[in-house]
Amino acid sequence: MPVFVPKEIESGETRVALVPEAVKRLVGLGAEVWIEAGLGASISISDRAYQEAGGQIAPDRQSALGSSDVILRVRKPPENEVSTLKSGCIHVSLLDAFHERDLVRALAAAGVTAIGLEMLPRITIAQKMDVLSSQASLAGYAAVIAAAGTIDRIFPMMMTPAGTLKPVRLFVIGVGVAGLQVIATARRLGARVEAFDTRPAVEEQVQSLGAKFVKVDLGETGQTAQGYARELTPEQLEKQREVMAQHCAKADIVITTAQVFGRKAPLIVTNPMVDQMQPGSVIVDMAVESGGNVECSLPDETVERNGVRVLGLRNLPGRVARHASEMYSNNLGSLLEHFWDKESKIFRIDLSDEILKHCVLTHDGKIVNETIEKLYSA
Amino acid sequence: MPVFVPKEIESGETRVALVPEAVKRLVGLGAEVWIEAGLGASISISDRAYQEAGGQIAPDRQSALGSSDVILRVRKPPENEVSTLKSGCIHVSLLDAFHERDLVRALAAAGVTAIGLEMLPRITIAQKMDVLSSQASLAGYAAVIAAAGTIDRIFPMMMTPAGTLKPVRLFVIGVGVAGLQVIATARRLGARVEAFDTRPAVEEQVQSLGAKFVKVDLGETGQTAQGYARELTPEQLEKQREVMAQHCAKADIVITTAQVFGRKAPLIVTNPMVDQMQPGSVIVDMAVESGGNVECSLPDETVERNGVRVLGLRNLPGRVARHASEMYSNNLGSLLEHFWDKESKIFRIDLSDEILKHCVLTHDGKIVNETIEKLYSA
Amino acid sequence: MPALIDWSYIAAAILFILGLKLLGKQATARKGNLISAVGMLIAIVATLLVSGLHYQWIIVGLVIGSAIGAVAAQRVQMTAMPEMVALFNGAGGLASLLVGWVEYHNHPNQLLSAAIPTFLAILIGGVTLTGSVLAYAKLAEKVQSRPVLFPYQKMINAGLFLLVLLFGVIFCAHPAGSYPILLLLILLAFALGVLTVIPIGGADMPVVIALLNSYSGLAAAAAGFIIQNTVLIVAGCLVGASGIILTQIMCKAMNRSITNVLFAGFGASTSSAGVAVTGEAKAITPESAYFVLEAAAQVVLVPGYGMAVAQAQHVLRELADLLEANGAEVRYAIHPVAGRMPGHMNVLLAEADVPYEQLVEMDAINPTMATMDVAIVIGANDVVNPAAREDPGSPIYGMPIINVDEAGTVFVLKRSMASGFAGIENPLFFKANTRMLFGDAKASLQALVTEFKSS
Amino acid sequence: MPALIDWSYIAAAILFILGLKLLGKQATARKGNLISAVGMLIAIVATLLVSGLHYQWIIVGLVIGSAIGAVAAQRVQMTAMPEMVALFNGAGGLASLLVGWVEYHNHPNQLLSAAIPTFLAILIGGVTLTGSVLAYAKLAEKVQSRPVLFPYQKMINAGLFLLVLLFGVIFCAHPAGSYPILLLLILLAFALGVLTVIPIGGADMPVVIALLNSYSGLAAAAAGFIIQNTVLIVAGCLVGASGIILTQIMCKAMNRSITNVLFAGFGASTSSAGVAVTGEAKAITPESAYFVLEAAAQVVLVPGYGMAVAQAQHVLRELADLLEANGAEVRYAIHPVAGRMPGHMNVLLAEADVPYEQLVEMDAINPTMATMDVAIVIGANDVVNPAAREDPGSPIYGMPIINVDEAGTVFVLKRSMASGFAGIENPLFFKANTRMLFGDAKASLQALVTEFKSS
Amino acid sequence: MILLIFIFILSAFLGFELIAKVPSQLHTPLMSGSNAISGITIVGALIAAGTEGGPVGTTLGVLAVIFATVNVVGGYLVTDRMLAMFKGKKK
Amino acid sequence: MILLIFIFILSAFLGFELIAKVPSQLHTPLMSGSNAISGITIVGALIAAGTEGGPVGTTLGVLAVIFATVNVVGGYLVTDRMLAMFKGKKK
Ligand SMILES: NC(=O)c1ccc[n+]([C@@H]2O[C@H](COP(=O)([O-])OP(=O)(O)OC[C@H]3O[C@@H](n4cnc5c(N)ncnc54)[C@H](OP(=O)(O)O)[C@@H]3O)[C@@H](O)[C@H]2O)c1
Ligand SMILES: NC(=O)c1ccc[n+]([C@@H]2O[C@H](COP(=O)([O-])OP(=O)(O)OC[C@H]3O[C@@H](n4cnc5c(N)ncnc54)[C@H](OP(=O)(O)O)[C@@H]3O)[C@@H](O)[C@H]2O)c1
Ligand SMILES: NC(=O)c1ccc[n+]([C@@H]2O[C@H](COP(=O)([O-])OP(=O)(O)OC[C@H]3O[C@@H](n4cnc5c(N)ncnc54)[C@H](O)[C@@H]3O)[C@@H](O)[C@H]2O)c1
Ligand SMILES: NC(=O)c1ccc[n+]([C@@H]2O[C@H](COP(=O)([O-])OP(=O)(O)OC[C@H]3O[C@@H](n4cnc5c(N)ncnc54)[C@H](O)[C@@H]3O)[C@@H](O)[C@H]2O)c1
Repeated sequence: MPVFVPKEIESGETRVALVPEAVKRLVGLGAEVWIEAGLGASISISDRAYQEAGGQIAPDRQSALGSSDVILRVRKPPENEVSTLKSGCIHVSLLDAFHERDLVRALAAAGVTAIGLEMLPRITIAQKMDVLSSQASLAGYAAVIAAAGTIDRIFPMMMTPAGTLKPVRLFVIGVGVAGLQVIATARRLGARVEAFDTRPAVEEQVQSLGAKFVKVDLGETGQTAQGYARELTPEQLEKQREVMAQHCAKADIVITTAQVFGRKAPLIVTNPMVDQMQPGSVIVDMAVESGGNVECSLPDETVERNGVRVLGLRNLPGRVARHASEMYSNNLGSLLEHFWDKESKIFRIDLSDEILKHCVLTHDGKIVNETIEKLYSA
Repeated sequence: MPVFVPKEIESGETRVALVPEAVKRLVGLGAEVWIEAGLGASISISDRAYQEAGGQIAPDRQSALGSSDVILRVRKPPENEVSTLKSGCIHVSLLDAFHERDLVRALAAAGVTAIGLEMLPRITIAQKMDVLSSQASLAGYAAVIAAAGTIDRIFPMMMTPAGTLKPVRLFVIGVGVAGLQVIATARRLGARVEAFDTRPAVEEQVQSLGAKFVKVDLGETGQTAQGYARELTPEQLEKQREVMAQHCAKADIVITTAQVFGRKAPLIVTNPMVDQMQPGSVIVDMAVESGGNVECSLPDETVERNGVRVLGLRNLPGRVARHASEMYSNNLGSLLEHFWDKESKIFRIDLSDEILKHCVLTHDGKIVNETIEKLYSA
Repeated sequence: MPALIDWSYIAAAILFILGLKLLGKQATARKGNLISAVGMLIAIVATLLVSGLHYQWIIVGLVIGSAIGAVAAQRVQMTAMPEMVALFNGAGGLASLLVGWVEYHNHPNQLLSAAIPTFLAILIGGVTLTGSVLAYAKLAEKVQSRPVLFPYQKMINAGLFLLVLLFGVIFCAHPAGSYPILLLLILLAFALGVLTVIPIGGADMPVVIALLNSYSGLAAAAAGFIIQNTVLIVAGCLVGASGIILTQIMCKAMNRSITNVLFAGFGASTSSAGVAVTGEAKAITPESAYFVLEAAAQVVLVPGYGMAVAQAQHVLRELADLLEANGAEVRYAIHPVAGRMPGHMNVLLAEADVPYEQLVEMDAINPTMATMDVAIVIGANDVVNPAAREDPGSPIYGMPIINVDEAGTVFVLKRSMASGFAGIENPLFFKANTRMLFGDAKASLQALVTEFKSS
Repeated sequence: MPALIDWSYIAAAILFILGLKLLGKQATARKGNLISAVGMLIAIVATLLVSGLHYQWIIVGLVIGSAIGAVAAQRVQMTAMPEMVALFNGAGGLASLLVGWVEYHNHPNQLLSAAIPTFLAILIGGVTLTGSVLAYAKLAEKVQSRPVLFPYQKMINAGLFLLVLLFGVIFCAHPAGSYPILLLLILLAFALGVLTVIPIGGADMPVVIALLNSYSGLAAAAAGFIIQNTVLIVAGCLVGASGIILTQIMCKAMNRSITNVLFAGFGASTSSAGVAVTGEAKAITPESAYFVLEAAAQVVLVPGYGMAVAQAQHVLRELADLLEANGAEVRYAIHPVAGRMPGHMNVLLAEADVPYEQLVEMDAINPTMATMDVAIVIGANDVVNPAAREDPGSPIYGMPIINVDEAGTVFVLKRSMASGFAGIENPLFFKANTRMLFGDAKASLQALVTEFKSS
Repeated sequence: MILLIFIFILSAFLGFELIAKVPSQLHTPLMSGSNAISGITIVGALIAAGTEGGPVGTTLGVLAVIFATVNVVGGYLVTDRMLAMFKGKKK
Repeated sequence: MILLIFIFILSAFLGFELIAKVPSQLHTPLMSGSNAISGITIVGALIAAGTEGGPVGTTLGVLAVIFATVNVVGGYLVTDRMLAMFKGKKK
């Protein structure tokens, strides 16, 4: 069952779907692994290293795409490559199924079994395959490092002969996996950290990292069975902004990570809120890719407003591409291993499985995921 | 006694010699403080803030330079401004006296009392004025943040469902004030840190921050009465490089800070040493301004060699300009206060004073600093 | 002369007290033993000054006894020390019995105040003798060391004991004519000693010896009452009391109660069945947990989300340091999904400055788990849930966990029996080798630390 | 009946022992007092059963005494407790003296074994009486509380003591004809009590009272020997021994030695001079330091480079937590140049997770320094060197320092008398209120922590 | 006699062992409580007062009883008051 | 008699107080050391053996001395050996 890993072609993507250690693991399972030449270049890994791990260099991308049973990559396939794929093959990647309707339909039409990794259920047993978690965690770290590189202050408190430097105040809005890592990293560097989230369970988690939770009484908020946040009503959001404004005004750095699964990210930090902040402050909008939590943020740009620099960083995990790739490929390895049939040496698709039920989007020419099915047909 | 603070004109200099709090302090001493309009722009401080602190906006730079008794700035004055200065005025800044012979001679000729802050003695009582210390400390922090922003890994160890990420290995060469802060910051972020210095006293200091000291038997090394390192003999340097090579090859990040007071920085990391390092690693050469510890480093450029990125960062404190300016101006404030004559409200120059003896370079038309005198006339 | 003897006895008693005190501390133990030996010498010499003694037989006895004792003490293997102590202890018990016997033999017309101690010296001395000898035999594997059980055992023992009491009362009431009863009592005491020790397993023998040691002290004290000798009473009673405390301490170190040791044999059939008990979770106090930890050589610490919630990382580190100072090897086993974000445990342990070298991955620790004396689970739950291994119906079935249940003893530090993130029951809490240390993890760890510090 | 009395005495003694044990712990102290009171009641009732007593006078005495005691105990202000205890103690001493006297009066023809305790009861009882009353007066400021000194004081006291001994020997040799000597001895004892307490200052009175309390116990024990009464001996001796220990503990809490307290008055002229002593630095043990810290309400911690070298930040944090748990307010005072790089202390204390709120800058702590009970200097040297303030010739003259020397007591934790970075001598080490705790800072702090934990 | 000395010595050891580390707030109550115990001399006083011994003997005896009773009653009550205060403070 | 009981009780308290927390390595030596002390019954044995009491009495007495001596001599020596071993290990 040939497995093929093409190079990422989306611009700015530095991550790699499979590192040599994971190749070795798959080969150990009995898979035949092909990679596109130069796959690891962006993280300084040579083709040689892949070969030593048991991989083979595909002579040419197109034919490899067309002849492999399993395709692994980070980003969604370009639509023009879908037709190249072998019917019945399994395609594993992030897909952004909620928005990429045409792509998903095309995959279904091509008879591809498309697994959208963002749809993996957030349950304990699936955590080892959970790329959203692993990448979000690194993104949180990278966001703090980016903020530290941008702001004109140092994070920790210092009492020195040249006066006492006050520690940076950092405010985190939205504390999922990424937000938690933001807190951890900023606290390590010595910042004073406050954080807010709409899900009540988060308060304890924030405190478990030694930061302060900002309490806002928004009425009923809650979370889904998967642990995702529910969308707020417009009134709730208004109320939230009011409180956020005060905390942003006091903060030197604001990092936003708020997301609602399957929807546009909520707009939390409005322009007037930015105008109330101290000049010289920094905002990092980690949700910029899915619509942005900050009104004035732009993807991959640093916007300056009222002396406040607003970083709209896409692909934060790509900034620590080496570790991000390692984690991503470990997740893929675990996924394949979990559903690997040792006898027949194939990846077995069982749509009644708790995990596959959620993340297999298309199979046998149909869109098989209920949520997506309903969304598209609505 | 009018004190004037001109804007920095050297390109890339974001620091400011005096922040409003320090203006207040000087005004409190009875000084009259003038600033150039827009002085604080680079650190988001308005002229208004200076005025509220008791400062006055000078109508025009040239005339203010010509009429003030004390001039405070960060960088050395451009030679063309020396002639503008009032004879007998006191000019306080970093001067780089060891190399700027023409400038120092010009200052002497102009009858300026020039204080070179880099010449301040490293004694306990002078620490509050010691800008080298305060700026080096911030530089150390900034170097680590820059390295963290460049390398494609995260610093800390993480045991996650997507595998265990190994902590970054960081090797520090030269552990003065900056090197110590490098260690502290990197350890905070979770790196494994090793460090080396030629001065034996440093071993204990490195361990006092929880890092590992690399021992090399170089024979007699020692330090000056001021605590500075002595220059190594060529044989010693060769021996040092040998050991450094091994540790660099194991490291993910190398940060060099080695300096010898009054001389070119020692060349420690040669090109073959870089070639032995892992692709993807990062080197920060903090000594790039004074000649560089790394053979291939270039000021303000990122050189890539064998997949290793070499950052030659000038003006690292300028990356945290706000805090750097605060510290710098606190240092200046302490200096002025220390020698301030409360009755006559003037800055009293007493060349027999232990501190002034070292840092006053020119006075009454002559070069008065012994070391510099000897150096120039040799 | 009598005054000198009395003062010597006082001096001997003081030396015993000091010796015992010093024996309880590592640094001074040897000195303590020496001091108590000097006390003994003084007591012996003083006794020899008692007027009217015939020395010839005394000397014969002393020489023979010394020779046997010295040779035995020199010859014995280091590993066989406890057996040896048991034998010596038996000898002491026998001596007390004989003293009681001789006194009765020489003055059968005793007062009640002599008859009662005579009865006690013979009873306790006899039990000590046979009990100790049997303990020796079990330890040395001269007889099978497994608990020996037979039908109606409990009733037979109780009956025997009542019988002893009955004859005791008769004897005390009319000592003068009761020589046969005395002899009978000796035999009954022997039987009682055998019967009480026989159902106890070899592993519990050290505790039994400590208890018998306490008995032999009491027998000596009883002998002291017969001959109205203070130093005998003081020394015997000191040993009796400190022996009981020591027995308790040793029980706790084995995580057993004393009744558990003494009557475990009777329940042996139940616990040998080996079926996983799903019954009640067993709680433990920090004090008892301390005694177990104090004796552990391999300890693994398994932190989870509860450690983070309690912010217990610093105290945990402190406990680990104390365990290491106490000679144990300590590792932190980190489950990849412990906590609520990737690397949650790493962040916190790094904050507490735990060296990276002590962190061990799940896959590395699991194969060695069976060699761990104690696993301490600090606010972890799902990541140590054996249902993942054992119960195919569990939602986490198949997830690798840290197999703490394979360690000798497991302490689980959490606040209640509540479930963790996955919301499922944890059979670990009900396993036979698991003890729950309820309470906030930080407070519980602090309590353990305090126990260590105050020792 | 006599048997009942004896057994009651045994019960009373047991209750006293238990009561005393419980009194030493916060949680059980009140219960302990109650238990010991029950013991007392039993002892009194048992004594009343002694056959042949005439009750009429006894009852009069009991009623009057109870009334006085009860009223005094109810009326006294909370703040005047120690004075009251002193008076009660004096009453106890007087009672023992009287018991001795009565016994002698009724049976002047005593044996040596009664004469010696009679002498001791009278001597100790008398000293206790006048000493306690004087202590009361000093505390209540009825007389001046300053040490009273006069020429040849030491010699006079010694002479008086010798005289007492001499008369004591004469009395014991021939008790029968020595009634006048007995009366003389009473007077001499009174004088001795006054003279020993008079040179001691008011601030040391609590220690003196504790010591006199121990004495009154011994007097009671002596009375017990006269009338051959066990419970008197046991209770009296318990009080005597525990009182001595308590006296020592209290001395340590005041950072004084007991000889220092008792003979300080004699040296008072020296220490009142107030000149900075440049003599020897005084070392202190962790145990003694513990007693001072335990009683401190305001503590400031001053870390320096030595803390970094020793990597003692975690233990320091631990000690701070313990101090806070003990009710003290704790702050870390950070000198800007402490350590070897800017912010050195911040980095390390942050590593130990010390909250930013507890860090205080030099300028903020200095004005409050005089209100600090204890300043602990952890491996700092230059930054606490008063030469910067006092000695214009010093190379660091004019540098602001943390003025720890203004705190009540200063503990300096370092390994030796070596100088710091600036290479200059530190007069702080020689100040009267400074104590050096020598050794690696981590080890020293650990020792302090251990002391706290084991309390 | 020798037995009494024995008892004395054992009591002394016990006294030393019983008081180890006492928190400083308990110093005064403990002193006061053990002072009350030292009022045990009342036992001697009772016997002295109850035994026939002429007017002087009886007078001295009664005085002994009075003072000893003051010590006992006052001592226990004062100690209890102090300790009660601690309890109150804690809450 | 009552005095002896008093002594007995005081000793019991003292015994309880003396042994608080003992490190587990000392359990066996402490047991062994206190076992040696319980050999104090030798005092009784000596008296029994030295008193005239006919052949039976003397025989029993001598046996008592022998066993008690075994306990004392063996006990102290074994304890010392154990404790010496700890010392050695530490270094
Ligand atoms: N690592 C990740 O990235 C991540 C992210 C999201 C979810 N998760 C999930 O989180 C779980 C992690 O497992 P886990 O074993 O670490 O935690 P867990 O299964 O959630 O259990 C934590 C336990 O800690 C106890 N606890 C809470 N506060 C405590 C306190 N103050 N003192 C003492 N005990 C306390 C709770 O019991 P009491 O209430 O009885 O005290 C609880 O049972 C897994 O199911 C994992 O899938 C992990
Ligand atoms: N902060 C900065 O940026 C900086 C930079 C360079 C120099 N300095 C200078 O460094 C000094 C700092 O003052 P400081 O008071 O912090 O330190 P210090 O004056 O250097 O004194 C440190 C003291 O710590 C003791 N010590 C060392 N190791 C120890 C250990 N393991 N355990 C216990 N004690 C230990 C040493 O005494 P023993 O040997 O007797 O133990 C020494 O006297 C100032 O003079 C300052 O000017 C500061
Ligand atoms: N069981 C598992 O194995 C597992 C694994 C990973 C994550 N999870 C859980 O899944 C959940 C989602 O994590 P995620 O990081 O993917 O979330 P996410 O990226 O979807 O959202 C980020 C955060 O934004 C918050 N948010 C939404 N609207 C907001 C608003 N208006 N204001 C402020 N905050 C807002 C959400 O509550 C969430 O915490 C978390 O609870 C996490 O613990 C579970
Ligand atoms: N007393 C004070 O108040 C005070 C204040 C600040 C600094 N100081 C002391 O001054 C000294 C100099 O500090 P700095 O940071 O300005 O030094 P620096 O910038 O001159 O040099 C940086 C480091 O490079 C090291 N170095 C030189 N040659 C080297 C080589 N070949 N290999 C490796 N390392 C080499 C030096 O030893 C030094 O530690 C330090 O000892 C510091 O403690 C004292």
